[in-house]
Amino acid sequence: MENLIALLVAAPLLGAAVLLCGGRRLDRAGHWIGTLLAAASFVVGVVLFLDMLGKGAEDRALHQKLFSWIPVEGFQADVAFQLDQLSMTFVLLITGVGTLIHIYSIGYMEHDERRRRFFGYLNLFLAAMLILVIADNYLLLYVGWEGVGLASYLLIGFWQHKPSAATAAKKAFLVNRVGDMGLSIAIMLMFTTFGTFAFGPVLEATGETGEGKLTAIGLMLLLAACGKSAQVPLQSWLGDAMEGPTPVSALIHAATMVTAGVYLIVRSGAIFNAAPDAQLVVVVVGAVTLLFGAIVGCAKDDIKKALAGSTMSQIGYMILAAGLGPIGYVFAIMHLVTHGFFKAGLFLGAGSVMHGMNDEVDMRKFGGLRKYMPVTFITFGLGYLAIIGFPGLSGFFSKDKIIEAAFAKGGTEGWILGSVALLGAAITAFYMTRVMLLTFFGEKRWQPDAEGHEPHPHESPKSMTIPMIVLAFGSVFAGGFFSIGDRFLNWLEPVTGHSHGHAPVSATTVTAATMVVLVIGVAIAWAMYGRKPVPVVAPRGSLLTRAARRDLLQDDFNHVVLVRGGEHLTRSLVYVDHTLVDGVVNGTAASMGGLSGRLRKLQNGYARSYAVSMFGGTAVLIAATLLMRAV
Amino acid sequence: MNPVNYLYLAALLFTIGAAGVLIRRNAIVVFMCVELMLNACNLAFVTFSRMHGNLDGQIIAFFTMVVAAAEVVVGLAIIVSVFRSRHSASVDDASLMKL
Amino acid sequence: MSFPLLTATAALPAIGAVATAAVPAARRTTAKWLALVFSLATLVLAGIALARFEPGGDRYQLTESHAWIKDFGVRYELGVDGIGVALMALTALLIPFVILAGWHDADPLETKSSRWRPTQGFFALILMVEAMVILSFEATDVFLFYILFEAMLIPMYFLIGGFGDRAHTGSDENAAAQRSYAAVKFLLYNLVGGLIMLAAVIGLYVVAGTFSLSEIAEARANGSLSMATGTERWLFLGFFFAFAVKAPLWPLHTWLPNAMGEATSPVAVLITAVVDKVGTFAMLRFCLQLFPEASKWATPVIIVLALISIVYGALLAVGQRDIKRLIAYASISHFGFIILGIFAMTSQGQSGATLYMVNHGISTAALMLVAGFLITRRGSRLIADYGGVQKVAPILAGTFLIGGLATLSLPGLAPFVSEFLVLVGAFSAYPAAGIIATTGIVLAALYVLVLYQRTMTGPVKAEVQGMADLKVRELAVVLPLIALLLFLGVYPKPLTEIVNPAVQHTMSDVQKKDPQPEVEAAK
Amino acid sequence: MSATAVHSLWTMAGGVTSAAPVEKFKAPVIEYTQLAPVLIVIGVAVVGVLVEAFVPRRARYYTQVFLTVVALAAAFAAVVGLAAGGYGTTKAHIAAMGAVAIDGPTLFLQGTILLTSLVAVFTFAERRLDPAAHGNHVDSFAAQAASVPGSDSEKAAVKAGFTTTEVFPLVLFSVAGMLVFPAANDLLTLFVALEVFSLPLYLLCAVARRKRLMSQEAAVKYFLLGAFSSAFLLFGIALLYGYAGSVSYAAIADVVDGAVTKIDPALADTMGNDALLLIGGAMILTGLLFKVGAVPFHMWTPDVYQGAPTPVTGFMAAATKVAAFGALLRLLYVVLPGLAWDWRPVMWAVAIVTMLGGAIVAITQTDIKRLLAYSSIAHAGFILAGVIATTPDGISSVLFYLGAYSFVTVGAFAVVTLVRDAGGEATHLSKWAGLGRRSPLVAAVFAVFLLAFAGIPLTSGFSGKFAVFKAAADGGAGGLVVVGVISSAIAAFFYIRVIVLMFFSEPKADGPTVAVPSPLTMTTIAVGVAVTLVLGLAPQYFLDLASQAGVFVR
Repeated sequence: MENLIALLVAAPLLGAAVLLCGGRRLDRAGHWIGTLLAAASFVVGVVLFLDMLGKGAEDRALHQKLFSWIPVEGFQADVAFQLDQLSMTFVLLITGVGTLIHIYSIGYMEHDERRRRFFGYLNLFLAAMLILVIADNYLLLYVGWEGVGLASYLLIGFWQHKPSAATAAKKAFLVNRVGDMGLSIAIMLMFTTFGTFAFGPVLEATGETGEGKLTAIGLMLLLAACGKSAQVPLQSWLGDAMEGPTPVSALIHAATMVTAGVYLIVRSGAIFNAAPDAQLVVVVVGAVTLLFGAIVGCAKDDIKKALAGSTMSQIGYMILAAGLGPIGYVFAIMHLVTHGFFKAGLFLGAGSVMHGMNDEVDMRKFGGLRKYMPVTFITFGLGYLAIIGFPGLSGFFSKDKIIEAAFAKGGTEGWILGSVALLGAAITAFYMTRVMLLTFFGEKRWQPDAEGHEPHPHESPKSMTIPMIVLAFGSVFAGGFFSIGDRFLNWLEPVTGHSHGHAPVSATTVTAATMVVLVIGVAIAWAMYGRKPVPVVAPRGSLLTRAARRDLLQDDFNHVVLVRGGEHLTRSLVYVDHTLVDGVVNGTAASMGGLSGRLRKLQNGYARSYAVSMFGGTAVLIAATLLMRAV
Repeated sequence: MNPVNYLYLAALLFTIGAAGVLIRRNAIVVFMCVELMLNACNLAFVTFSRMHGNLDGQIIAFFTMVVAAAEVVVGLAIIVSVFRSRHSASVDDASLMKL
Repeated sequence: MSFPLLTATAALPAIGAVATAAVPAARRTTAKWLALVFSLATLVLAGIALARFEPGGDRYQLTESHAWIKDFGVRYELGVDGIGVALMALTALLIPFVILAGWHDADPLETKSSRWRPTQGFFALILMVEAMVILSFEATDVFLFYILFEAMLIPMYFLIGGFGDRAHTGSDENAAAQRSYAAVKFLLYNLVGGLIMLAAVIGLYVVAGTFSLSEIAEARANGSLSMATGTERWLFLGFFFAFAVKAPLWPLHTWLPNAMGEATSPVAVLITAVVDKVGTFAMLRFCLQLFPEASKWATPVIIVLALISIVYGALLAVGQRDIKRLIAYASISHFGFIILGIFAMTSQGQSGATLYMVNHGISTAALMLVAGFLITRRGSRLIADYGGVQKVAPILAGTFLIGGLATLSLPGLAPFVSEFLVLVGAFSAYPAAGIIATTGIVLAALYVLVLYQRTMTGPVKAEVQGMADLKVRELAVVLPLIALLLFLGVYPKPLTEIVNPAVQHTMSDVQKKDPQPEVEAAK
Repeated sequence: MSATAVHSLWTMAGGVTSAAPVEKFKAPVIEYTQLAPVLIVIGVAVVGVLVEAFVPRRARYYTQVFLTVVALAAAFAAVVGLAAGGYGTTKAHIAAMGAVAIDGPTLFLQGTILLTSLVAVFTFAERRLDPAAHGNHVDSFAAQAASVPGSDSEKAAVKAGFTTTEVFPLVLFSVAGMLVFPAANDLLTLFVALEVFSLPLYLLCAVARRKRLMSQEAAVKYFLLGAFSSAFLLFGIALLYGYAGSVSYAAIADVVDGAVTKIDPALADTMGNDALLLIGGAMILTGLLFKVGAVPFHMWTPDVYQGAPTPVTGFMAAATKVAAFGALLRLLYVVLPGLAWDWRPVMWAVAIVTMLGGAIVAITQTDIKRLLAYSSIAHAGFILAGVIATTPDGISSVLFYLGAYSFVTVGAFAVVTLVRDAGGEATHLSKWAGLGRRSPLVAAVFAVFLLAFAGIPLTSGFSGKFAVFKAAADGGAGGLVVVGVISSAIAAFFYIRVIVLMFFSEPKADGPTVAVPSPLTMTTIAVGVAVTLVLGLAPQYFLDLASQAGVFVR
């Protein structure tokens, strides 16, 4: 069985290699190759999963060492995989949802001449993400981590001819690199502290070092997680990343990329458990992002950007849960999985809408689409219900648990976190309802574009709708399936551990409160967007709205401080390099030339002055000799 | 008379010669000043010779005279040819090459 | 006596240089092929040397030793340790690509008099440089090394000044002036460094009475050689200065952007990927080995300079408008990493630094050569003159991106391995230094991606329209390099196995042990 | 000094020494075989003069060239024979009644001078560079030196095909002086040798075919300043004679070292008077430093190098330096070693200003010959660093350097004769632009010489520089090495500038042409390049030679 693990990665990697190096010959078959290999990986995952189910809870983890990667004195980095329940969960999510997105893309990208390459990149994305989750050490994880960054760069910037896409891709990579810096420092810290960075030895040895070191490692890991999972303060790339084709957004938001941060924190649970200060920072980041994303999501008129804000917010939930420690790990992952279903569904739905609307993304120019694209409407609707936590659907189970766990944190912290989580749920209900209403309900608001093409909304082809239907199933049933009999808890507990907190309020109360805020959120949205016609041009809005439209001014901050500041810095450094560093040398040369020119004048051509120089020289020579003796 | 005085005289003559080289413009005069310096040397040789009581110095003086004569031959040849081309025997005029 | 493999490896390109130079003016193509064949044959020899090298064997292997200049205490002594053989192989590996990439760079623009043979000269000079560089990696005699260190400047100088990049802005005279300025700057910087080293070399002789590394090591071991602290420091500084100019280390770096900017791309590769490695190699080989105490004494300052190089080089790379100068500043940043790794004085750091030298050679070659192909097509070095190349020449853009990604040390490509080792090595000795150096990886991403974005993406510029994609010759240059980057990124073990023992020797020279992990130290 | 203490020479013979038996006058013993090199050269020079008188004009040139070459070659063979006979090492001794030392340095330097001169004479004999005038091949020398430039008589002389074949005997006389100069073992011989080699040089400077005014100016400057300096030298000799009572090196050294304990009380005031010694020593140094062209006695060098006919410049720059340094070495190592504490600091200073001054002023030169002149000044500084070492290594390193340097110099000036335009040699640097494009081979050769001057490894210049710097550092003059290194760096700048000009500048439309020389000049250049490279790559044999030769006899 162990040998199959490598196959998980090998299949999509092979796909990427073949598709990217294959050239135009493969143009016609490329998407099939890519999809098949992604599916193959999924099949391998399922086989491994079934095998795993057949074993006892404690010996389900599989190990496979492929080869010694960087053997240097005192430094052992192996290419070795570890497949335990946590990794397995991710493998299934990644390959499963990933395969669906592949299928969807066949239709979505049909008219793109570079479709082969797109599938190559998708396969690369899967491969990198799989490496990330099945690596058995942090350095190999780092490989996957950066690989994901690369793949996202390539995919976000897939339409490179659009400057905005290229910029967004670059931004995503750069912001991620800041996070990567954190991860690499964390690995270095682990190396100097533990002498290794393999999961097993590091996580077992946490007790042998001081809390300070662990806090430092934890914070660095958090920085890494913030980068990949678009948490405050490294969230700015996520919105721009919508420049990529919609399947890419689905992939990034649901199955890969943003989930990596959650994985990292949950995987490193042992470190965080021993470093409460780091944990506190994690929950704060999670809570802040949760609200941040939700607020941004409320203000966006771009359907994909609204969904992006929602992702940020949902990942905030997961990070929050992960920061709570053993109480929350399982629920963080569970929410991650359910979120994977409904968010993928939502994005694919959004893509389907755009597909039918000439790639229009402004929701104010949609309206009443439920009649034109029923399948999309239903699947999107189910996803919507799932995300707002409609009772019985996936989101309900997973989010509810997180809110409970937040309260269970205890003390003032618990109250604050719990309230934030509740508030987030209300806002989620609001902005998702807004999206739903603006897109599918009300009057049609679309107009001919600049060239006079009137959109003709239509349902998408089968290749696109089928994945959406599958995902909708997941959105509806996954949560329930996981929660009944604590299936998911039991499955993951051997890896992550679990503890039950003592909530100051009962679970029922929390559920009830959640329901209340949900209704409030939906109601407000209905009042604002459902009751009256929506203006096609966005009103100016309040100060908060305007700020939220600009991602709460974070980009402006970045622009002023980092971009402008950086430009000034580099420009002045270029100047310094030219005038100062180089100038010193050129100046020396020039002054030498000047000295030469002056000394040269002594050679005035008059024999008598030469004689004077000789005579003087002799005099000095004599005087010096005598003086030497006198001294 | 104390022979040391001849040394002083020799030094004086040498200095006068050197000063002449530095001051005078006419190449012939400059050259004569050099000859004066050589003769000052001769005087010194002879004086030392007497003080040491050996003949070396006096013999050297003869050599010096011969050398000086040879120098005159060469020197005058050069100076004359320069004079003929430039119609001037001033050493300051010969300053085409400088810097 | 066994076959003098090392001498042969160095002699072959030298013979090739003479042979190439002797080809008649009209037979330009013959000269090119001749040069290529010789460089490939050298590669074969270097490969044999690499194969014969036993990682677990003696420190210096394949040694040769002959009397040379007895009066100066100089012997013709050759021998390679893991570091030397790796760099030797790198040099032998890169030269065929350099030659192939520069295939048309020295074609005469118009038919001049029959005696003017630029093409022959160009390839002969490249081979000459190869011979000298290879020999300098093999020399185990300080004097022999010094001679080569200096002598290689001359062919390099003619390569830079005589064969400029034809893509330039402004008038021809202006370009010629800039070119000769760059060449002179290159030569003067390095010559000054070399002359200061000469003073130290002489001082070393006065102190040690020999130039042979093995004899010096022996004398040091049996106590017959002991340097006064002050003397050792002065000598160290003399050596280090020369190597720091060559490497180049901030603030002695300003010759590199000029030289790389004005030279043709293959020559720029020769400078940064091959010749400059001699500087960092020599730090490891000579500074640490000859002056261990002084090396430790100077470490803090050098580390700071290396960190400045890393950050400063990267920031300046961001601010460049010229593609080749950008790559040059990136190289300065990378040399900062190498020097950081060397002077961190940990196994990881030094292994990393050695690997870095090899990997940087390959990655810069890939990036710079593709950049050269790009520049040749458009005739401009300015970033602003490009845009949307990806659309018209996707393979060119793709290979350029891979070169760029290697430059920013993406995992999976070779430079990552070395950069991470350097970072870990530096961090375990000097945590602050490790952290500051880590910012380099963000800045690297910035300058690479900005470069890629501005040249390759966006709407297609009119001048770029119709640009041809890479041709077979160019692909033959780029693809093997990329393959190598991938291979060494995934499986660097063959290289680390060769390098590790050499690093351990160096570590014991400076009597340094790796800092123990905290957990083990506590036990 | 009391009156009785002063003896008349006449009374001395009969008075003081009357008790002792009258010494018999011994006939001087002259070791003719050991002086053979000098004698051959002088003898042939005299024959050369006779040739001028008796051989028909048409045959003179060939006869003179033949005689000169044969003389120099034979003299060199004699030197080799002497060296093989062990006169450089085991049989080294003082010959010719104490006038001449036959030892290692003497033979080495004589060999160097003879070879350099031989090679340089080829450029004297070169007659293919200038276009033929009235059907006659012409060389670098005036048709008739006595005729006024531009006058009718000059034109007539040119038309008649006159040539100044006197240059060959002059060279031989000069060479003879140079051969004696480093061998001189007493101050008188030193002085006479100096004059013997200088006077012909003054004349040689004056006989250029082109740019005659400059040539004459060079001669007059050289002559006046040379005479001035030899006056200093002579006065210094007088003072030393006064100090020691003898002009023999050995005798003076004995007094300096205090080996002479019995000092006639009557002479106590002069003999052993340190002021006389120090002043005299300094003045002799002046004379010698003038010849080697050390700052501040260097100012004649650029003007004379520029004005003199280029073959003469090459010969003078190489051979004079060898001879003068030889004499300087002997003086400092044999006569004044006991005074090392006094002269070393002074020489330090001289060496430093010479190295730096030469290098710095050279930066802004625009004439290739002046540039090389300043370069020679800087090199004099480097050699002085070796001189100052005061170790056996110092001697041999200086010997080696001189050998290496002289061939580079002769070669470099030979190349200068090739680059010509309508006005003769095109020595202005701007005219050298693009030479590398037009005549790659000539430019490459000149570049080799320049690199050797700059001391780039694998050339003889580097070996030499390394040798003297090593000796200096070993001899405790590390500071000089550092200054030397710095000035090498400065010097590199202007050598490189010339290379840049030749190779990287576009040729000018009205640029000079490179004349195709006869095998004579080609030989000169080829030998120069060969020696430069051989001494750069495999100097060991010559270093051995130099270190074997590096012992002075006393």
